[in-house]
Order: sequence, then structure tokens, then C-alpha cells
Amino acid sequence: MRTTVSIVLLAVVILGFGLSLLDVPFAERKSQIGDYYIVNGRDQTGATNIVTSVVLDYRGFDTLGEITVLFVAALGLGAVMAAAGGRRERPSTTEPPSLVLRTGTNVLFPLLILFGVYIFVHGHLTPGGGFQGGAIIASAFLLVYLCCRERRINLARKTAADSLGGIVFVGLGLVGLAVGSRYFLSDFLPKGSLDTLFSAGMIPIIYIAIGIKVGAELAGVIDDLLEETE
Amino acid sequence: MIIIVTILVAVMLAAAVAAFVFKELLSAVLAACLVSLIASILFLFLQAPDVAMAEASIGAALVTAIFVIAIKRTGKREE
Amino acid sequence: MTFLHNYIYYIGALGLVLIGLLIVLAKHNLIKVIIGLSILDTGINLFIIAVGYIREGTAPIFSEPGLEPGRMVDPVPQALVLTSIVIGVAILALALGLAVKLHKEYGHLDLRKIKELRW
Amino acid sequence: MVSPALLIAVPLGLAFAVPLIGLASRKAAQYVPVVASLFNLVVSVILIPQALDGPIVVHIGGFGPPFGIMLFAGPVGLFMSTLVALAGFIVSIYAIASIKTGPTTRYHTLYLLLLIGATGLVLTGDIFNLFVFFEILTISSYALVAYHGDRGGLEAAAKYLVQGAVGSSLILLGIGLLYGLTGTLNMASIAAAVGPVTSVSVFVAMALIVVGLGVEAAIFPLNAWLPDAHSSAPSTISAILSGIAIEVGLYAVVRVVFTVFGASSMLLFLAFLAVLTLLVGEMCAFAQHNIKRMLAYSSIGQIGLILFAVALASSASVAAGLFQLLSHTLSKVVLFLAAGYMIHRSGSTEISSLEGMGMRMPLTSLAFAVAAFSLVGLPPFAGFPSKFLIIRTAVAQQGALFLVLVGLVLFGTVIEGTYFFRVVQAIFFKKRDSQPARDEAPALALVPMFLVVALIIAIGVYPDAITGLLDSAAAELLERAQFIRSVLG
Repeated sequence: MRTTVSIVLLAVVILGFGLSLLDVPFAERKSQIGDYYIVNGRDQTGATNIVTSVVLDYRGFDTLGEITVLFVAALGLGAVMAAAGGRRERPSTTEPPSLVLRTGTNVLFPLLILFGVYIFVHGHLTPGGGFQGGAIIASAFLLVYLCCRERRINLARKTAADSLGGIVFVGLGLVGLAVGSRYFLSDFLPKGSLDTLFSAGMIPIIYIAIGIKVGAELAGVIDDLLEETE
Repeated sequence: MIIIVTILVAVMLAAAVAAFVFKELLSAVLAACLVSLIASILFLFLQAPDVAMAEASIGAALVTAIFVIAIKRTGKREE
Repeated sequence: MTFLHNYIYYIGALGLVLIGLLIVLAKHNLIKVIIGLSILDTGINLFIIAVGYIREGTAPIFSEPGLEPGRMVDPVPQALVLTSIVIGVAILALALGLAVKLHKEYGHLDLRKIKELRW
Repeated sequence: MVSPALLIAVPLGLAFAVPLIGLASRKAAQYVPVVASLFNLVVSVILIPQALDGPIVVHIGGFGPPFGIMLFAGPVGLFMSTLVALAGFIVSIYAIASIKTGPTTRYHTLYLLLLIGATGLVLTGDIFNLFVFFEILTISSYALVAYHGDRGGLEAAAKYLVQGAVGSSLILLGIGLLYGLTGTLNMASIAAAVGPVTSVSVFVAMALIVVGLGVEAAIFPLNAWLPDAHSSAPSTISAILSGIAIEVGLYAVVRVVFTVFGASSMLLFLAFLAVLTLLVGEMCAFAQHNIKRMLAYSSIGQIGLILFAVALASSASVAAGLFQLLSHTLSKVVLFLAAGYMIHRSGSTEISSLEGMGMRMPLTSLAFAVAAFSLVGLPPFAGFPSKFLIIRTAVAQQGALFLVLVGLVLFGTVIEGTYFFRVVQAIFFKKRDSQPARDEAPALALVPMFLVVALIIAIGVYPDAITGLLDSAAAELLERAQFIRSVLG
């Protein structure tokens, strides 16, 4: 019964939506704004990756909101999981991890961290950025949890990384409000020369802050979900 | 090219249907992971490498991992 | 063939949206519902990226000299989808946390039987 | 010169710092929301005179519309952000006394983030940015509803989350479609591009966005989550969800329908939905035995009333609707906060267990009664002029249809009066066999409640103090061409 009703309901929605798609032709230019970013993005922001210049400069406020959303979810998950009791010691897995797994983890962990850092440091030049790099860093921690369940991230350090990442972003935005063009989140740093690592004003700094913050938050999410596994 | 895309879309939709049908939650999650992976390939075809990377590292890898952790701690089967 | 050329990505995206919504509406297991939300999100992301594509386009990255700005795909939808992917994982993580806690309280995740709050 | 961007940036910076502060001292963390919301209150009030001269448009990052994101701090935005900051300030003081158990640092951070989400939502002028702030608002409310970790809270949060997540997916789908149709995300340039054209596709995009936002605004039939969530949450959170979150959701619906799409053909339909919401809410509230569920259903009824006034779309009726929004927020905050301590003392949420509270907690009961009378619409409280204005402007609309709708609205308010008088009567006039000793709520809880009570009376006596702001807010919502001009030049 419920399935039938939902199918009928969905059919109406999809029909209406499908009809309106006729007004959105595939593979044609729909927006002058995208063109403007492509043409002016390099000069205005100094980044060769235009997506990065949109994410961090033109629509940087969205990204500030986005890291806030992740911050909210990580905190909320922590609050929900901690509601019944405090943080507990996690019992180690019944059988100790094999030598291969342990060695593999020890070798891979720094490599993954390095790869994540590479991704977010080069966010303004190549595909990738703070979010992708942060996710890779979190997966390095996931690997550690798979190998040695009893290891915990240092809560104070995680919180500090998380908070400082956010504070750097907001702080840079407020400095932009105070100096230069006097707009919140405006880029007041020199742009440097195109296509070099030290260019694009504050984009690399913000992406490093985001990368560390996202990595800490996602690792914290995994840590919270693993809490008190029987 | 268009044939590859068509096949990929067909497999992706089949995987989504599988996620609907499977009673075993782990299988359903793996089907959803396949959906994400194929979507990430399609993002690459649509010239969105940044998004493809995000979808692969976040949508496919991390989300699947936290799903598996959550399923391990709850029931393995639907109903 | 031209039909496929024009609509294959839209079909894929809409199909995912449809199946995702169907799972959310028709299933009773909370984890299954969350899987549906994740598929729904993927479908919407695919749709938004498809909106920004242009024929024979290149990625909006000036990675090598000689790339024409006129042939680059629209970067705005890509920026939106990056945001939406992160928001999606945020919601999923919180939802799974709630599911784990609910399972601890009730021993099952059947939404039909989780009904304390009725007057 | 103060920039409206500070209304978001400063609290956000503080919110990121709370976990660090909490590491040093758990006590200090609870004062951060108080400080942040007080800051926002002061800045909003300072900005209001400026906004009355002309809306303040802030280009974030220095990129002008439609290329960058902008904040649009007009009379409506600042009215709402003042309200958010005021309610946030009151409830955060109360929370110092009442939130003692659980991960308190996380509670205060999430609470502050909820306020930031609401503030950003009412100030932004970009539709995708609106979606992002909407997510901040809703995700923090999901987590806060489950704060106590009891069965009811978890269940309510899970159901709220599933419905809210589907709603926000629909919004995103609508935004994607809208971008495909108009090629822009700035509200003013969308409004300019959509223009007078009403095609199916524009309607579908609007329907998707309005339905998604309608889940948060608790418009019938999208409000199944609300009674559970508002009654299972901690009382502070119930107060803020009822007093701020649904109003902000309603603001978003109104902004999208009026400013972005200019959909005058939708208005009659919205008025019908509003009356339906009102009647369903009030009738369900009447049937409740649980005080918090009753207040939650009453919020649904009030949202219906506000939406009804706004959907009439004359400048007087929109102003009256905003006035009702103000008086509802003030009353509902006090009602939930007072009920919170009564429930705490009596140990039960049943209305019957509140009997004799008039003797046991006289001041709390007094605050409850004043807020209830104001909500019902008795003079000399703030609810009287607002309700009176709604009825007067609705009758002024010509047509028998409107008279029928007004009749239904009056019927709804009569029901509302009945159940509130029933509760007040139980509190003051029913005697218990064994009367417990006087046991008043702590001063930290009483002071914020009586601040609002004073405000309710002050506005009730001098409604003219705010009508100027409300009138120009109504003008901002109704004059779409003016909005487009002030943004795009």
C-alpha cells in the first residue's frame, strides 16, 4: 500500500521534473557567470584551477558555511554518542593484528598523510583541495583503526586542529574586512606569479586550514562511531 | 564513448535497484558504494575532476566505511 | 542515438533520484532509509554537474598552455556539488550515529515499531 | 560603520573557538552563546535605522552581484536577525541554569551554531548560500533534539532528520534546475531573469524549493516531525525551535515565493494551506494531555496564522503577519521556558500534574500566564494588536471567500483560547490535596523570562514603537522590482 502510494507520488514528481528538463538543454552554455569566472579567474584570484577560485574566492562564503556544516555534524555526532555516558576505553580486538597488517599500516599511514597534504597544498593548481585532502587524511586514520582498534586519536589535539582550522578561516576573512578592499573574506594577500606553489593569495592558506580541519573532523567521526563497540 | 556512458549508467541504475532490493544491509551498502564509484567516473567524463575526486574519496570510500561500522554495530539484515 | 547523447546523464541522475526517494519512502529500516538518502544525494549531484557540461568541453583548469577558455565547462556547478557532497556526508554521519544509538535502545531499527511518541 | 557580515563572522569565530575554550574550562564555554547573541543583538539594533533609509547590500569577498555572494540586510532581514539574537540571548541565559548534564560544551557550541544558521539564512541574498545556512540550522537542530539521548529524543531526531534531509535534497534539486534555467544563483538576478514569465519549469523549480523549505516551516502537510521533535527536545531547544527555527523557515518560504519568484498566483493556495495548518494545529493542541506537545501543536497553529496574514499580500496584512511572528516568538519562548521548570519540579509532562503550580512557583506561573494571554490575543499584551491587525486586514480584503477564511481563523483562535485557559486554570485554580512548599525557579531562569514578559507588555501598550519597522519590512517583501534595483543597480 505504502509502496504504491509512494510510486504514484514519485511518478508525478519525476514527470514534472522531466518536463522541465526540456528547458535545460544538455551540453549547452547556460550561464554568463561561469564564463566570467573562466575569463577573469586567473587575474582576479591567481589560481589556475578555476573551480578552486570559485570555491574559495567568488563563493568563499559558501565554503565557510560548508565547513561549518561539517563542524556541526561532527559535534552533533559527538553529542549524540556521548549522551549516555562518557568516553570509554575501547577494548582491543580479540586477536592481535597480524604482522603484515601492522607493518603495512605503519608504512602506509605516513604515505597517506603525505598524499593528503600534497592534495590540499596544490588545490589551486591541480584538481583536489582541502576537502579531498582531508578525506584522504581521515582514511589514513581509518586504516589505523582497522589495524589496531585500541588506538585513539588524541582528543585535545583533534579539537585544537579542528578549532584552529575554523578560526584561521574566519580570522583571515575578518582581516580582509579590516584592511585592503574592506570586504569580508576579500583576498588581501599578493597573488604571486601564476602556476607556482606560492601564489593565489590566501587560497593555499585557507585550503591548508580546511584540509587539517576536515581531516580532524572526519577522523573524529569515525572515532565516535567506533566508540564502545562490543 | 556514448556506448560506454550508456553501459555505465545502466550498471549504476542496476546497482541502485539492487540497493533497494537487497535484504542484506552490507550488500545494499556495497551496491550504494558502486553507485558512488560509477558516479565518480561519470563526473570525470563530464570534465569535473575535482568533484570526481571528492566523490571517490568521500562519497565512495569514507561513507561506505562509516556505513559498515554502523551496520556492524546494528542489525545485519533488514526487518 | 541523439536521444542518448542528449539525455543519458539526465536519465541516470533522475533514475538515482527516483530510486533514492523510493527507498526513503517505502523502506522501514532506518539504515536502508539512510542508504536511500545517500543515493538521492548522488543523483542530485550528477544532475547539477550535467547541467554545467558543454559539448566537447574541457575541465576548467589551466593546467597546460593552449586551453581555450571558451571550451571550458561551467565551474559553478562543480563548486556547488563539492559543497553538497560534504553536506551529504555530514548528514549521513549524524544519521548513522542516531541509528547506532536507537539500535542500542530498541534492539532493532524498524521505523514502524519505533513509536513511543503517540498520544 | 558596522558591516552586517559581522553578524555572522563574529559568532562563527566564537563558535569555532568554543571547543578550545571548553578544553580549558567547561564553565567558560556556557557564556560564549550569551556574549555572541548579545553582540548580534546590539549590532542588529544599530543597523536598523540605517536599513530603514535603504537596504544594506554587502558583497562578500568584494565581488559584486551576480558574481559574488551578497548579504542583503534590509528591514526584513534585520528584523528577523534582531529577533533571532533576542530569543537566542534570552534562552542562552536560561540554559546556564538548566543545562547541567551531558556534553555541555558541545551543547553550547551547537546552540550557537543554530543561531548562526538562522542569522545567515535571513541575511543572505544568494539562493545556494541560503541552502547552506539552512543546513547549518537544521543539522544542529537534529543533534540538539537528541541531546538527552533518551528514547523519545532519539526517535524524534531520527524522524526529523529523515524528513528534513529529503526536504533539503528537494531544495538542492530545485536550485540545480533553477541554475540551469537562469544561469545565476543571486536572488535578485534570478528574480530579474524569471520576470513575469511563468513556465512549467520555473513552477517546478519553485515547487521543489518551497516544499523543501516548507518541511522546516512546518506547513501542513509537511509537519509530521514537529510535535515529536519540539516535545522531546530539552526545553531550551524547544523554545528556540518553536520561537526561531520554524519562523526562519517561514521567512525563507515567503522570501522565495514573494521576492525570488513573485508568484502572486500561488498566494490563494498558500492562504488555504495556512488556514488548514492553523485548524489542524489548534485542534490537535486541544486534544493534548502533554504540556509540551500542546505547545508544539500550538506553534503549528500560529505558523498557519502568520502565513495566512502574509499570503493576503497587502502591505498592512504582511506587516500584521510579521507583528504576529514577533509576538509568537516572544510568547512561545516564555511558555517553553516556564513549562520547562514546571516539568522539572513536578517530574511529569502531564497537564494535570501542573495543578497547584500557581502556589508552588508563583513567578514562573505568572510568566506562563502572561505569555499564554498574549498568545491568545488579550490586551494589553503584544498578541492583542497583532491578532487584531490580522483580522482587520483580512476583513478589509473584499470577497466572500476571505470572509469564510477569516471565520475559520477566528474559530481556530477560539479553540486556542480554550485550551490555554484550561492550562492556566489548572495552574492557578486547581488545588492539590497535599500542597508542596514554595519552590521557585532559580534567578538565572526567572530574569530572562521576565525580560521577555516586560517586552510583551511594552509592545502591547505601545505597538507604535515597532510599526515603522514592520511597515518598511512589508514594503521590502512586496516590492520585488525595488529589491532587484537595489541589488543590481
